Amino acid sequence: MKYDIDRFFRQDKLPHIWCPGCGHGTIMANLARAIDKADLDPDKIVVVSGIGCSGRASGYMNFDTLHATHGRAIPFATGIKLANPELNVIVITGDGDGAAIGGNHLIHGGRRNIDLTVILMNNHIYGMTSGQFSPMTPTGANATTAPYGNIDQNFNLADLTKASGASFIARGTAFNTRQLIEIFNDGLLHKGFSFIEAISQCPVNYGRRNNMDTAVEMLKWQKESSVNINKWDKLSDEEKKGKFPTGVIYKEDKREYTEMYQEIIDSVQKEA
Amino acid sequence: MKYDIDRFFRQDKLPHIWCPGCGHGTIMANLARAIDKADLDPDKIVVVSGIGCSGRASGYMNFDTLHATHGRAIPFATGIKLANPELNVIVITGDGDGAAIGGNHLIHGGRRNIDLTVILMNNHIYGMTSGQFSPMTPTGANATTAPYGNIDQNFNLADLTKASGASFIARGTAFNTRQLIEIFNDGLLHKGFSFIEAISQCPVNYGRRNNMDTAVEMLKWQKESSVNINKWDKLSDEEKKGKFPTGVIYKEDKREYTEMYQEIIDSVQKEA
Amino acid sequence: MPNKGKVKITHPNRCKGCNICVMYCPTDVLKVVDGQITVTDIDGCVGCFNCELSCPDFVLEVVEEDDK
Amino acid sequence: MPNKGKVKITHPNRCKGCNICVMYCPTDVLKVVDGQITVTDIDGCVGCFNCELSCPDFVLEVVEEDDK
Amino acid sequence: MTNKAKLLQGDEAVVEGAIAAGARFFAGYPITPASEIAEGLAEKLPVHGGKFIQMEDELASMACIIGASLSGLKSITATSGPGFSLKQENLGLGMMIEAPCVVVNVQRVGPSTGLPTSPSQGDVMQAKWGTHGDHPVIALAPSSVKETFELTVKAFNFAERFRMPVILLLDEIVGHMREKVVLPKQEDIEIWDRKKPEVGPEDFNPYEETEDHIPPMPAYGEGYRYHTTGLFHDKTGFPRGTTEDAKKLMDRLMAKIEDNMDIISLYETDIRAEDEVVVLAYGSTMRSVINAVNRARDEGINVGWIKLKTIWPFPEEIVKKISQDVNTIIVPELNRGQLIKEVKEHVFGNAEVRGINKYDGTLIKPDEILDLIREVK
Amino acid sequence: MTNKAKLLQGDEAVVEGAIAAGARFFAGYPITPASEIAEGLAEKLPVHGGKFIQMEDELASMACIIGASLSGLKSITATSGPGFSLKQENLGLGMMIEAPCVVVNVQRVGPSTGLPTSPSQGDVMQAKWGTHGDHPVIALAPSSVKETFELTVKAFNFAERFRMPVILLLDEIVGHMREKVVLPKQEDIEIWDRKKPEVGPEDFNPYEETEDHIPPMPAYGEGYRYHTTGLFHDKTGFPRGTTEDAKKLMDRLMAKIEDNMDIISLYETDIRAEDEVVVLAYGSTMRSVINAVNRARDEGINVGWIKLKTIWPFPEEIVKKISQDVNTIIVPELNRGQLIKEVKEHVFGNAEVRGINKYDGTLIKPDEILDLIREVK
Amino acid sequence: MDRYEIRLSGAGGQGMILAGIIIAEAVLYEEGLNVTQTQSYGPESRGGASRAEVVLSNDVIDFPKVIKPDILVSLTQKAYDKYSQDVKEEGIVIVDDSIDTTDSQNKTYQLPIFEKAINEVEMKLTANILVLGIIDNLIPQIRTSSIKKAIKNRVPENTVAVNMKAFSVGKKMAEGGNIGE
Amino acid sequence: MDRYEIRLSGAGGQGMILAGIIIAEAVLYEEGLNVTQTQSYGPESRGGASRAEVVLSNDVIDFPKVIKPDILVSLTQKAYDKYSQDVKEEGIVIVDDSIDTTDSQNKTYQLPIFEKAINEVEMKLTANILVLGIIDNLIPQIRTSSIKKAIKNRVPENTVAVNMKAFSVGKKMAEGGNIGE
Repeated sequence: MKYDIDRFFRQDKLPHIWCPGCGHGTIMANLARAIDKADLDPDKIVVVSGIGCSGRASGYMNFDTLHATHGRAIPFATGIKLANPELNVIVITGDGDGAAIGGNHLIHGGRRNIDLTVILMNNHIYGMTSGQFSPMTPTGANATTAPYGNIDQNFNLADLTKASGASFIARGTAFNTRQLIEIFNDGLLHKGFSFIEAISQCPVNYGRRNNMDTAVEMLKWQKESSVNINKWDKLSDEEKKGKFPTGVIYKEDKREYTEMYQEIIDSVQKEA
Repeated sequence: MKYDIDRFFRQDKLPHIWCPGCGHGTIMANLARAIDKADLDPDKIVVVSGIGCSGRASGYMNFDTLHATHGRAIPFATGIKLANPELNVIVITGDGDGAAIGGNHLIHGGRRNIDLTVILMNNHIYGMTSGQFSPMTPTGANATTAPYGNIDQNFNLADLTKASGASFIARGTAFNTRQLIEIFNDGLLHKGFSFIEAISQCPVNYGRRNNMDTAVEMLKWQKESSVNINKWDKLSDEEKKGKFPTGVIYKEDKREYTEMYQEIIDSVQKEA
Repeated sequence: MPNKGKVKITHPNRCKGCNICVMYCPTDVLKVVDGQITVTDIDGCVGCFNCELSCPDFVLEVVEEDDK
Repeated sequence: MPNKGKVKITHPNRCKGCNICVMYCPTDVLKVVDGQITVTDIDGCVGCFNCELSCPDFVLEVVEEDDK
Repeated sequence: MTNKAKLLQGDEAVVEGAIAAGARFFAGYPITPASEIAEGLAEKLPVHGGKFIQMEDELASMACIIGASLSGLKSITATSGPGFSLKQENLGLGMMIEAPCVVVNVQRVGPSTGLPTSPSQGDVMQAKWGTHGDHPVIALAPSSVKETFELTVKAFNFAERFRMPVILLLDEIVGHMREKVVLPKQEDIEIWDRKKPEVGPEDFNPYEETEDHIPPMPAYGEGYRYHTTGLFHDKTGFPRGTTEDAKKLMDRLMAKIEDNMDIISLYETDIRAEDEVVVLAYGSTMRSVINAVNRARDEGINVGWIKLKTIWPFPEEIVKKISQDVNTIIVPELNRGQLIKEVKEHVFGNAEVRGINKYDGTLIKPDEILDLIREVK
Repeated sequence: MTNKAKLLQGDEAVVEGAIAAGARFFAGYPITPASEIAEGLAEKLPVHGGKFIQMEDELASMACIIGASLSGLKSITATSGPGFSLKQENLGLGMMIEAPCVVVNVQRVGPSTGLPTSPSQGDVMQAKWGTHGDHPVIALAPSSVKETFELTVKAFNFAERFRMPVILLLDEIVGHMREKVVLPKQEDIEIWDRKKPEVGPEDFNPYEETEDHIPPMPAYGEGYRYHTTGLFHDKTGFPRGTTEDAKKLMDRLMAKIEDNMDIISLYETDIRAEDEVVVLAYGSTMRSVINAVNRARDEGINVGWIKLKTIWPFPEEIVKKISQDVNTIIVPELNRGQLIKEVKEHVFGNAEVRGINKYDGTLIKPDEILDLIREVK
Repeated sequence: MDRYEIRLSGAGGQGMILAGIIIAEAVLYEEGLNVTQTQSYGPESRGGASRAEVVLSNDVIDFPKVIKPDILVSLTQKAYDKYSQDVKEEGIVIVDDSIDTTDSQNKTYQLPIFEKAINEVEMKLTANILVLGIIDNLIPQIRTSSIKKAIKNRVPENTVAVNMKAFSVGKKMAEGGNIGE
Repeated sequence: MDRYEIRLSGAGGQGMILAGIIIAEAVLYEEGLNVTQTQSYGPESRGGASRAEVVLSNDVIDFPKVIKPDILVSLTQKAYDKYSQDVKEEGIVIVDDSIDTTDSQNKTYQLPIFEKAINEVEMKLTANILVLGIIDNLIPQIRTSSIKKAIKNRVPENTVAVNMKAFSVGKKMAEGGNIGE
C-alpha cells in the first residue's frame, strides 16, 4: 500500500542525523504512515520528544513539535493535551529517556490514562552519549559503563505500563514494518494512554560492542526474537526464552483523564 | 507473644508527632517487632526515610537513621547498601513520597533487585501538608486539591513493583498487626528488593473529609476490605470489588544486585 | 501464651485517646476517660496482646504479673 | 496492489548505505555500490514496498510507472 | 465603585491575581507553605473553564505548565525551596524556548528541608542563578497581600509581554499572612496577552528577530506547525550548532530584559533631599523598614527607604543614583546577605553598604533596623 | 623517581585523581561531556575494590553518593549543566547533613540543552547559588589536565577534611582536551580522611560543636546509631524547630569555610610591583590569559595575572589586596559575566573592572585579551 | 488606640488559628479597621506548638506580627512558658487553669477553659470559641455582635449552635471573673 | 619551531579524532614534546562535522587550540569551506579530490584519499590513517617511526596490518605529489 508521508516531514531537515542502519528512521517513517492511515489532521498533531537519539525525531516531523528536556516529554505532553484536548499528542521517547530518567512520568501518565500516544524507541542503549547501558540493555551485554558486562535486570515495559494503568499497550519492531503501522494506527486512535514499545537497532553503539556489527544482523535478531502476541500464549516457558511478544498486548476501555476533567468543569459551571 | 522493642526506639523522642489514631505508629511498632523476631543486629540496621508523615519514622527508631529528601529514600538507601552490603537497609516511605515523587526510584530499585526492605505506609493522602490527594487516594474521594472529587486512578503498587522486577512483594494493614509482623519479618529476611505496602489510616486529613471520622472506623474499613492472599484467588471478580489482597503476594529467588557486583570485583581483582 | 500477662499502661503521657486499643480488646477492659486510656477491669484482661500490638503510641504493654 | 509500481531512488543523497532495503528485497534488485544504493535490476522489482517501508532514510519509494 | 475589602492570605491573593490575570492552567505538587495556592486554584480554575492538575513531582509540574503555555493557556505553578530546586532544569527550558508562565516560590528557610514553616528570603540568588548557564530572569517580590495580588497580575503580564517564565518570590509571612485588601474591579486591571503572529504559517518563523526582540507566538493547533527546542536555535527554531546562533539568541533573550528595564523595574522610594541614609528592602522585611524609618524620622534622623518590587533584573540604575546622594545604604534581608551583593556591586564604593541579616525563621524587628539607622546616621 | 608522562584527557585525570584520593564509589548518569568520567570509573573502581553504579537519573545519582558517603566510602558523581540543575536539591541535603563527596560538573553551554558539546563557564554562579537557601560551597576549577588531577585530589581532601560536598568545575575544553601530564607517585600525594569519633556511642553527638566546627563522622554500621536529617537540627542531629538551632547550625556550616579561607583559597599570581593591570581568570580561559600577558609584557606593558583555582569561596582577600595596587582588573570569562560580579563587589571602587565575555561555545582568544590590555594599560 | 496586639497560643488542633482568623474577620468586616493575622506552627497537624497573632489598628499596619501583646492566651504550659515574657506591662494573660503561672509579671487569669468546654459546652474542641467569649470584652475595637457574626460565618454550619454556646459560656466566665470590666 | 598546529576536519565517523590522538601520542611518547589535542564535534556519531586539533611545542603550551594551522586536512567540502580561511600563509592544505578548492589562498593538495583507501587499502575507514601517511613528512617534529609506533598502539590489534598499509599508501601518495619535500 502506498502512503502519503512526504507532507509529514520537514524535507529540508533530511537526511536526519541518525547513523547508517539506525532503526529510528524506519520507526519514524512508519509512524507517519500510521498518521496517514488514521487520517489525522496534521494541524492538530503535536509531537513531543525528550533528549537522546529518539529526541531528534520531533525536529523532522512537520507538526507542532517540542524537543524538551531529558525524560520529561510526558509531563510536557500532559500540559499540552489537558490545556487543549482536541490536539492529538504523540510522545516519542527512548529507552534511556523514557524508561530511565523518565520512568516516573511514564507510569504516572499511564495511571492517569491521559490520551497520549507514547512511542518508546528501544535501541537498548544510550546512543547519543556513545553507548552507556540503559534499563533496557540486556543483562550480560557490553556497554561503555558496563565494561565487565551489564548486571542490571531489564524492565518488561509492557508489564510495567499495564501495571501502571495504561489502557493500550503494544510492542513492535523496526523489522516488522507492516505490523508497526497497524500498531501505531491503533494506538493513535485509542482514547486513553497508549504505550508502544518500538524495538529499534543501534549498530554503532550497541551492535558493534555486542557481536552484531550491522543493522541487517540486528534486524534478523529482531525477526528471530519476536513472536506475534496471537501465538505467544501458546508457547511453553522454554520456547519463550529470549523471545518477546509483539502486537497489541493489552487494550481496555477506560475513562480518559481530560474527559473526566471536562466533566468537572461542566458540572461546576452548571452549578454556578 | 512478647517482643522486646523498647530498645529499638529512641525513648526520649516519644510521644511521636503523628496525630491521634494515625496508623503509622502501629506500623512502626510492628516493624520493630519483626526486627526483634528476625533477630537482626541493631548496629547493622539503617533506616532511611523521605519527607512526609512517614518520613518522621526514622527519627524514632534507634538505628543509624537518615531522614532524606522527598521521594529519594531508595537511591540514598541504594548508595548505603552498595557501599556496605553487610548492612540491613530499610526504607520507610509513604504513598506520596514513595509512589508519587519517588515512583521512579521505586521501580528502578525493584528492577535492580537490590537488597532493600521498602515499607510504604499508605494512608491514601498527603498528611503532612494537610490533605492533598496522592496517587493512592481513591478515585472519587475528597482532598484539598480535589474539591470536586478525585478523578485520578490509583496504582496497584503490588502489580507495579512486581512488573518492575522486585522479588518480594507483600501487603499488610495497620489493622492486622500479627500478619504485619510476619510480612515484615519475611521481607527483612528476603535477599533482594522487598516491597511491602502497609495500609495505614489518616483520620485527620483523609478520614474526616471522607465520611470516616475516627481511626476506629478506618480500621474497620481495612478489616472489611482486606482479604488474605490465600483466599483472594478464589474470589469472583464481583467479590474482589473494593477489596484488596494481603499477605505475601509474590516471592522469587533472583540474583541480588550487590552480590552480582561483588562477583565483578572478585573476578576483576583475580585477573589483576 | 495468653493469660500469662495483663495489660499495663506503661506510658500514660503518650496516650492520644484514639480508642484503637478499646476497639481491639476482646473483653472490654479498656476505656478512654478524659482523653486518656484507662484499665477499667484488670481482672477481665486475658493478656491477648491485641492492645499492645495495635497501639500506635507505645502507651501500653502486656506484662507478666511479677513485672509490675 | 503489488506489481503496480516499481522502486525508485527518489533521494539518493540521503542514502547511508545501510543495506536494510537490500535485505528486504525479495527479488534482489537492490545493491549498495560505493556506499550508495542502486537499482540493479528494475525489471525484477515486484513493487512489494518492503524497501520503502523499511528504509530508515527516506531514500526510495515504490512509484507507479507513469509517476516517473 | 470599588470592590469590598477582603481578608485574604498572600497565597489566596496569588489565586485571585492569577484568575484576574487570565490564568487558566495550574500544575503543581503539595509543599508547605505554597499548598494553599494549589488548593485555591483547584477550586477556582474549573469555575472559569480552566484546568488544574496535581502532578507526580515538582519537575513534572514545571514541564506541564510549559506544555499548557504552548497550547495557549496562561499557566502557573507554585512551590517552595525544595520544589524550586527541582524545577530549575525545566525552568531553564522555559527561558530558552520563551514559554510565558508564572512560577511562584513561597520561600521558607533552607537549605534542604530546613525550617519548612518559617519565613525566609533565602532563594533570592537562586531565582537568578538556579538553572545552569546564563539566562534572563524576571523575579518580583511583594511585601503585602495587596501587592501580592498586584504583582501576580504583573507577573502574568510580564510573562506574556516578554514571552518568558516570570518568578514570583513570596516569603512565608506574606504567603500565610491574612490582611485587608480591596481587589480592583476586573475592568480596571491592565491585562497583557502574548503577541500572536500576523503572518500565515508559510511566512512564519517562530523565533523571528523583531524590533522589540519578542517573537509572536501562536498556540499549538493553530496550523503554524513550528519546532521548538532547548538547543540553541536560529529564527526558524532549529539548531544549527553554530556559535553565531548561540550568541545571537542569548543576546536577544537578554535584550528583552535589558531594553525594557524601565518597564520591568518596579520599586517605590521615600527619600527626601536631606536623607543621608537609605534602607533598601523587599518582601515582608519592607514592613519593618517602614516602621523603623518612620520612627527614625520622628527622632529627626535623615533617613529614607527604597522598596524593590522587582528583584531581578536588579534595578541597578536607581541604586546607582541613590548611592551618589547618600552616605549609607542599609540592606536588611531574611538571609545571610544575598541581594546586598548586587547593591555593593552597583554602589561600587560610592556609599557605605551595611546589612542586617536574619536566617533563623524569625522576622527582622523594626527595632533592629532602627538601631542600625541610629548607628550609621 | 617520578612517573612517566601520559597523554590524558581532563575527564581521565578526574578518574586518576579520584582513585588516587581514595574514592571507592561512583554513581552517575550519562551526559555529555562528562560521560568519560563514568566510563573510566566503571572500569577502574572494581579493580580497587570500589563500586560503580549507573542510576536511573541525575537526582538518584546525587542521593546515591551521599548514601555511600554515610556508609564510609569516598564518593563522587560527574555531570554537566542539565544534570547539575537536577542534582541541586540533594546537593543541598549533602551540605545540610555534612556528607563528604565530590560533584564534578564539566560545563557545556547553557541554558537548557544549549550547545552540549561546546565549552562554557556558565555554571559558576549556579555552583554557589543553585540550591535553595543559604549554604556553604567549595568549588574548584582547573585550567589544565595536570591541575584537574591535582584539584580532584584536593576536592576529596576538602570534602573529607571539612565534611561537605565539594564541586569540581571543569569546562568542556579541560574535560576533553588531551595533554601531557606526569602523575605524582601515590606516596607523594597528600590524602585527608574524615575525622572519626574518639568517643563511644553513648557519649556521641553526630553534630557536636567542636573547636574546628567539624563534627567527627562515624560510618553507618559502626554502632553509633545516629540520626541525620535535612531539617535544621541541634548537635544531637534532631530537629527542635527552634530559631536558635537554625542560626547556630548555619553559622557553624559557614564557619567551616570562613575560618579556613587560607587553606581553601587556592590561586596563583604573577604580578610584579610595576604592574598596573591584572587579568583575573580561571579554568581554560586562564590559558589565553597567560599567552596574552606574556605577549603584552614583551610589548613593555605592565600587566600581571591571577589564576583562581578556588572559585568558591571567592578568594576576596587577594582580590581586595590587588585592587589597591593596580588600576584595572580584567576578567575574561566564558559566560555573560558571572565571577566578575564578585570581583566588582570586593574591589568596591578601588580599581576599574573590565570583562571579556564569550558565551557562544568558542574560547576567548589570546588576542582578544591582549587587545583589551593594550586599551586599558 | 493605635495598635492592638493579640496572641493566641496552644497546641496544633486546638483551633487557635481559626480563632485568630475570626477576630481578624470581625475587625475587618464588621469594624472596618486594618488588621493583619499571622501564625506560626510546627510540622504536626495535632499536638505541636501553634500560635496565632492578630494586630489591629486604625492606621496602616507595617510590621505584621505581634511585638508585645495586649492579650496573651495560652492553652498549654509550653506555650505559656514560651510567650509570657513578651507581654506588654499592662497586658492581660488568659490561661487554662491547668497551667502554672506562678512567675507571671502580668495580670493573669487562670480559667477552667477545657473543663467548661467539656462539661458545659460538651465539646472540648470548642475551647477556641469559648476563649473568644472570654476575651471579647477586652478588645476595645470589637463589638460583641461583630465577633458573633464572624463566628457564624466561619464555623461549619452544623456547629454554629454549639459554638455560639461556647462563646456565651466564655462570656459568662469573663463576667464571673470580672475580666474586661 | 616553537608552536606547530594541525587541524584535521571531516565528518563524524571518519576517524579524524583518532588521527589527532595518534599524532599527539607520537609527539608525547616518542618525541617527548609538549602537546595538546582538542576536538569539536556535533551531536551525531556519524556524519556531522568533526574536527580534531593538535598543537605541539618545545615550550609550555598555553592556548590549547589551533589559532592558525600549519596543516589543514579536510575530508568534506563543508569542513573545507569552514576552515580553509584560517590557515597560516605558509600553511598547507590537504583535501580529498572530491573537494572544490578553487578559491584557496594556500598551497593546496587535492588527493584521491578515499579512492586510494577504497581501492588500494580496500577499507574506506582507513582514510584517517592514510592521511597520517600523507602529512607525516610535513610535521618536522615527528619521525616516521614515531607515528608508526603510535598507530600500532592505538588501532585495534586485528587492524594493525591494514592500517599500516593505509599509512604506507599515504606515504607513497605524499612522495608522488612531492608533499613535504
